[in-house]
Amino acid sequence: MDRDENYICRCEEVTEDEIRTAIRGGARSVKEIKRWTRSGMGICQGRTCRRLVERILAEELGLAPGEVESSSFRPPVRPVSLDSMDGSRDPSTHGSGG
Amino acid sequence: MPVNPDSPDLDERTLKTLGAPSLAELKAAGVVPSREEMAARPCVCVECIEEIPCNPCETSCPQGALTVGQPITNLPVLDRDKCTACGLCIPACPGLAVVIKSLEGNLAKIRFPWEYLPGPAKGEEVEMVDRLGNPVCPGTVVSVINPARNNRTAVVTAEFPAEHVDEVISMRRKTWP
Amino acid sequence: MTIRADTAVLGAGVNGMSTAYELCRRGRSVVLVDKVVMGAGASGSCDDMILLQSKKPGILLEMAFRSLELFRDLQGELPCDIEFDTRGGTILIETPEELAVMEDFVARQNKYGLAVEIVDARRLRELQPHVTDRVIASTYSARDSQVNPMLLMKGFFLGASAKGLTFLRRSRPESLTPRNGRWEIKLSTGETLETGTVVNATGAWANEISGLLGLRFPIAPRKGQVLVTEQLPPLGETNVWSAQYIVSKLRPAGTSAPGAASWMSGPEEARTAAGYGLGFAFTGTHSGNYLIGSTRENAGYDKATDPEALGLLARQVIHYFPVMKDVHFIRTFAGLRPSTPDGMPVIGEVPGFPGFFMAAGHEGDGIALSPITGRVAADLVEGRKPEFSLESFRPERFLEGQGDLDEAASG
Amino acid sequence: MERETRPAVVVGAGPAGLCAAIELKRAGAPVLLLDENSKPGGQLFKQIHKFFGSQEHRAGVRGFEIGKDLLRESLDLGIDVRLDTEVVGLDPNLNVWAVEARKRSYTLEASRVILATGATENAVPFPGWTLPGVMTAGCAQTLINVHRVLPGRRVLVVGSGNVGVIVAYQLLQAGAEVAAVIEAAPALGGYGVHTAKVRRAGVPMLVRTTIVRAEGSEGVERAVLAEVDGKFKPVPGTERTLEVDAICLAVGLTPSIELAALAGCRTFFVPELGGHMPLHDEFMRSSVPAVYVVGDIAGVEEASTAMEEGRLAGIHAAHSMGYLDREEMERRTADTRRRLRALRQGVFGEKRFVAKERVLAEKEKECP
Amino acid sequence: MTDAPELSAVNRVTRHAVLGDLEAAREVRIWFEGRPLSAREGEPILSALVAAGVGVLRHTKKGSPRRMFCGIGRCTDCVMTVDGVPGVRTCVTAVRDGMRVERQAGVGRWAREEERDGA
Repeated sequence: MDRDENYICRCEEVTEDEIRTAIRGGARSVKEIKRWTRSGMGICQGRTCRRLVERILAEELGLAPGEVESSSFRPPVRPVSLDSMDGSRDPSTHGSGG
Repeated sequence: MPVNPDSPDLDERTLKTLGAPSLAELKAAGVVPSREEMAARPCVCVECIEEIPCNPCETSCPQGALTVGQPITNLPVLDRDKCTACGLCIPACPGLAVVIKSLEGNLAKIRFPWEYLPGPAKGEEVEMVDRLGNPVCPGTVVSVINPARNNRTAVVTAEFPAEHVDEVISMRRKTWP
Repeated sequence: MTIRADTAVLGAGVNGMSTAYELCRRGRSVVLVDKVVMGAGASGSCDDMILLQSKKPGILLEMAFRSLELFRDLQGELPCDIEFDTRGGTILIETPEELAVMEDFVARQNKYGLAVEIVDARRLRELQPHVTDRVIASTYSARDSQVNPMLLMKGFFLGASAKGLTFLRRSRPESLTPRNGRWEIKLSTGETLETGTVVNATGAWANEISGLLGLRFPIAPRKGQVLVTEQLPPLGETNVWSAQYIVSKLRPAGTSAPGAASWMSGPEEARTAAGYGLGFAFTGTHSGNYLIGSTRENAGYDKATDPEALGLLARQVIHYFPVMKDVHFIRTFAGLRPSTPDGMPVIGEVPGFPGFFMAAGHEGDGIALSPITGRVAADLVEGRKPEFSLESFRPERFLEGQGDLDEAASG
Repeated sequence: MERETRPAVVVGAGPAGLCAAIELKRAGAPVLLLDENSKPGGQLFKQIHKFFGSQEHRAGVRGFEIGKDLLRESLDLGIDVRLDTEVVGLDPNLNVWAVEARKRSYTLEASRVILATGATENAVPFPGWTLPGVMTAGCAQTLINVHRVLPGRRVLVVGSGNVGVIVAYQLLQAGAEVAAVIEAAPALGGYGVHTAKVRRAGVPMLVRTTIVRAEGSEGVERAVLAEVDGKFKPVPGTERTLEVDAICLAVGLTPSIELAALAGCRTFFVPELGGHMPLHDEFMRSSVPAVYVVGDIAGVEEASTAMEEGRLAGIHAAHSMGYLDREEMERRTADTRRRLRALRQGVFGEKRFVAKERVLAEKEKECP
Repeated sequence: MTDAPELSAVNRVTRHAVLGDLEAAREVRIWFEGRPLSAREGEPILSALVAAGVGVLRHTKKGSPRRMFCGIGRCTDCVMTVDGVPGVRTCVTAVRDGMRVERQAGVGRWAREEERDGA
């Protein structure tokens, strides 16, 4: 490993340079950076790098941290094994109302 | 660490830079007893100089000598006349900020909280440290108590040369053999 | 502020970006507008397959052939890797009935020039070692390919940007007005565009945009839910579909569903699956994530995924590939594919609205057809004859009976 | 009012979630408490120091003991606690998607959802931060205090907030050495009493200092530090090396808002409380009226405030489900709010109080 | 099963001033890269490995070593191949008697059928 390589996304091993390059190339949202660089596309789904990317984006674009649009979220919020998906409803709480 | 008694100025503030308050900072907060007081009786020193929401020292004191009042972010105020130096406030303080110091001739005595293993034993020779963790002088453990009500905060009493009474706050941690 | 350009392309999905890229490449000034960001619609929520086999012989298949050639060029021409790859595709066949249908389908494809063969179970296992024993045969086409839609869009964007593209994000067109032979577009950001031509490439939202002119196109969102797995060691060589899915694609929407598949618990589940328009599309990306799709639902603009549909997709993939049992999925998404009643996109100038072009309604073929869509749309904008006859895609096929057309045009 | 029979589902059995469930059950409302861990208690079981506050906040009691007490209370009340149950999805119609023991996925329909999902630790990236030995402070705390394993022998702690200083103390207690606690800001962040007890154990605390690199082949062997200028950039020529085998990052927490976002709760950026967090009202109701947010998800504070917020939400949810009349709800929440106010005072608390007031005002403005 | 030497629990915190002496727990035997080690019933695989002094749990696609980061199932740094299944979060997966835990390189590999059956 290059000792000066600064990874932002640990899962996909995306470097700070790659993220800054994407922003300078025209990526302007966390979503676009993610798609261009794979930062946040790894198994943790951005749980560690999301904030770091937002910070770099703010820095590059001269925005306050709160002005960077927050990322969107998709389920599941944890990895789920395919085998577990029987899709049933929980019988013990299936109320009549609703 | 020599402290110039004439300059209790705020240049000496170290709580937020080095992690521990300087003697000057503590003196400015009025929590450092004089040598005369320490020679007269054991003195509780509550080295709590930041407003945090906390008052177990007040509720632990059977004499009503420690007052926080409302709001609970007040700094504790000690009434030395009411204090019997019973030491219940030492393990009660969640911040481990209370010690009791006294002077007897050439010897100083300190009671301080201790939450490390291995713990010291009575009669053991230890190294006393100042607030920055620097070794100051040798000391001798006089007693170690840790009754159930302390909830695993032991109270250690140690003796050491009197000239270091202001600097010493605790002892150096020991390691397993 | 007013921005002037030759052309405004509405919609930064893959077809809008391809069109913008092509126009920029030809030296025109282009403003690309999206109400969200790049690829916020179907183009960013889809799999990576360019499956020729799924297409009925006809103009779409011809255009897909041409797209494949263009993808090969784009792979070298665009400023970034687009992960274009030709790994072949297989359609898994489980029953003799499916086999019969597929043999007929494959025969027609071959006649049309798409080389597809039926391979037996043994040969299939060389291509897909982990496939279930229940599969009795499969089709195989060596030309089925893949491309990374995210990188394709990035490539179009970077390529167009190098030629002067202006891109406006988070800008929603609020009005479209013909004025002195040009178009004036007011955006939600307060900006105004003034352009000679407008291309509506807003996919599932194309009807909303055309609505600004009083036009109604029956382009409706059709939801496809997809599971994304963690990165896996490679499973096999090819893209995978199920014959069941092709059979359902061949059948017009709304007709009766097939019986319960072998992995279903019974007819009730078969009805549920049919309600979701459940199909099977399974592909591994360059990074090792596998995409498991898909449903085909009429659910409006709701992009939520639901555990019931995801459960069906999960159980289905385990049925075909038992080794997937212990694999985790890390993400789900749903794309809104822009569908039309006749399964054909809408590409062409809208009569009565000179300079207003449609390039939308590709449903599941958006990525596969994007290079050629960009080409022909650019031809139309430039007033040149496109390399394909766009007869089947003419906008006016959906506009009959909209009597206010002329009125709208003059107003 | 007819009583709601579908359960209130509480996600997260930390201090906030436990208290919410306890108040719901006490009021007689049907409640389900779900937690992804095999033990409830959340972060309380990592907290082995005595808590601050007053007697009514359980001051002087150690965090894990408070956890045990809350557990006992919830068991005595007969609360249905489902452990090893990850809630992986939630929709605006309150369909909860749960996975039990990583083996069985199911959905259930809740009448109220109380999100007590806590916070996620922030990171600070530097070359070498992926090396074995670099971990979050919470990781070290879990290993030491819950699993009784030492993750390093000589440790650098990055960040001097309460979490950093507490983890330094816990490392010492577990028998490790702490090479230093470093802080990029000009002042240490944590309570002075915490820093003082760590400092007197001989741990250097360095302000205006950052880590520029971790070095090592198969794991951390060294950390390279440097002083920073006013813009937090390393000053050339100030580098120095510490021999360490572990580095703990304690650089703040961000509310874990994923489920709230999936449910459609509107969020608001509040730097003092950790970043984007769901808007909520004085009863901890989010912009989706049947969804409540309590504890760190509703702004990063402390276990003591989390417990009070959990109580507020639990009491109000029970009321809204028809199990407490308004008068009783108001009586019970008044006490809770008084205790909460007491905790949000002083140099540390007042800032959070002001920030919380901003959240309430924004909620009022956005969804009256 | 193997003659490989046992890994001993060098990093176990057995005595603690606040938490007290480590309570006895039922012992569970697991195998790390073919070497046996004893774990405490109910604890996660990760803590058993850290207790045994294991420093590297996997290597990434680019070949860099990893151990753990968050320790609570969020970051997934600590994934390993467990009983032939790659990608298992060892910080939130409890040890089981006879469990075989292996480092994985990149995304790991598919276990052969017989390996999986042996689980």
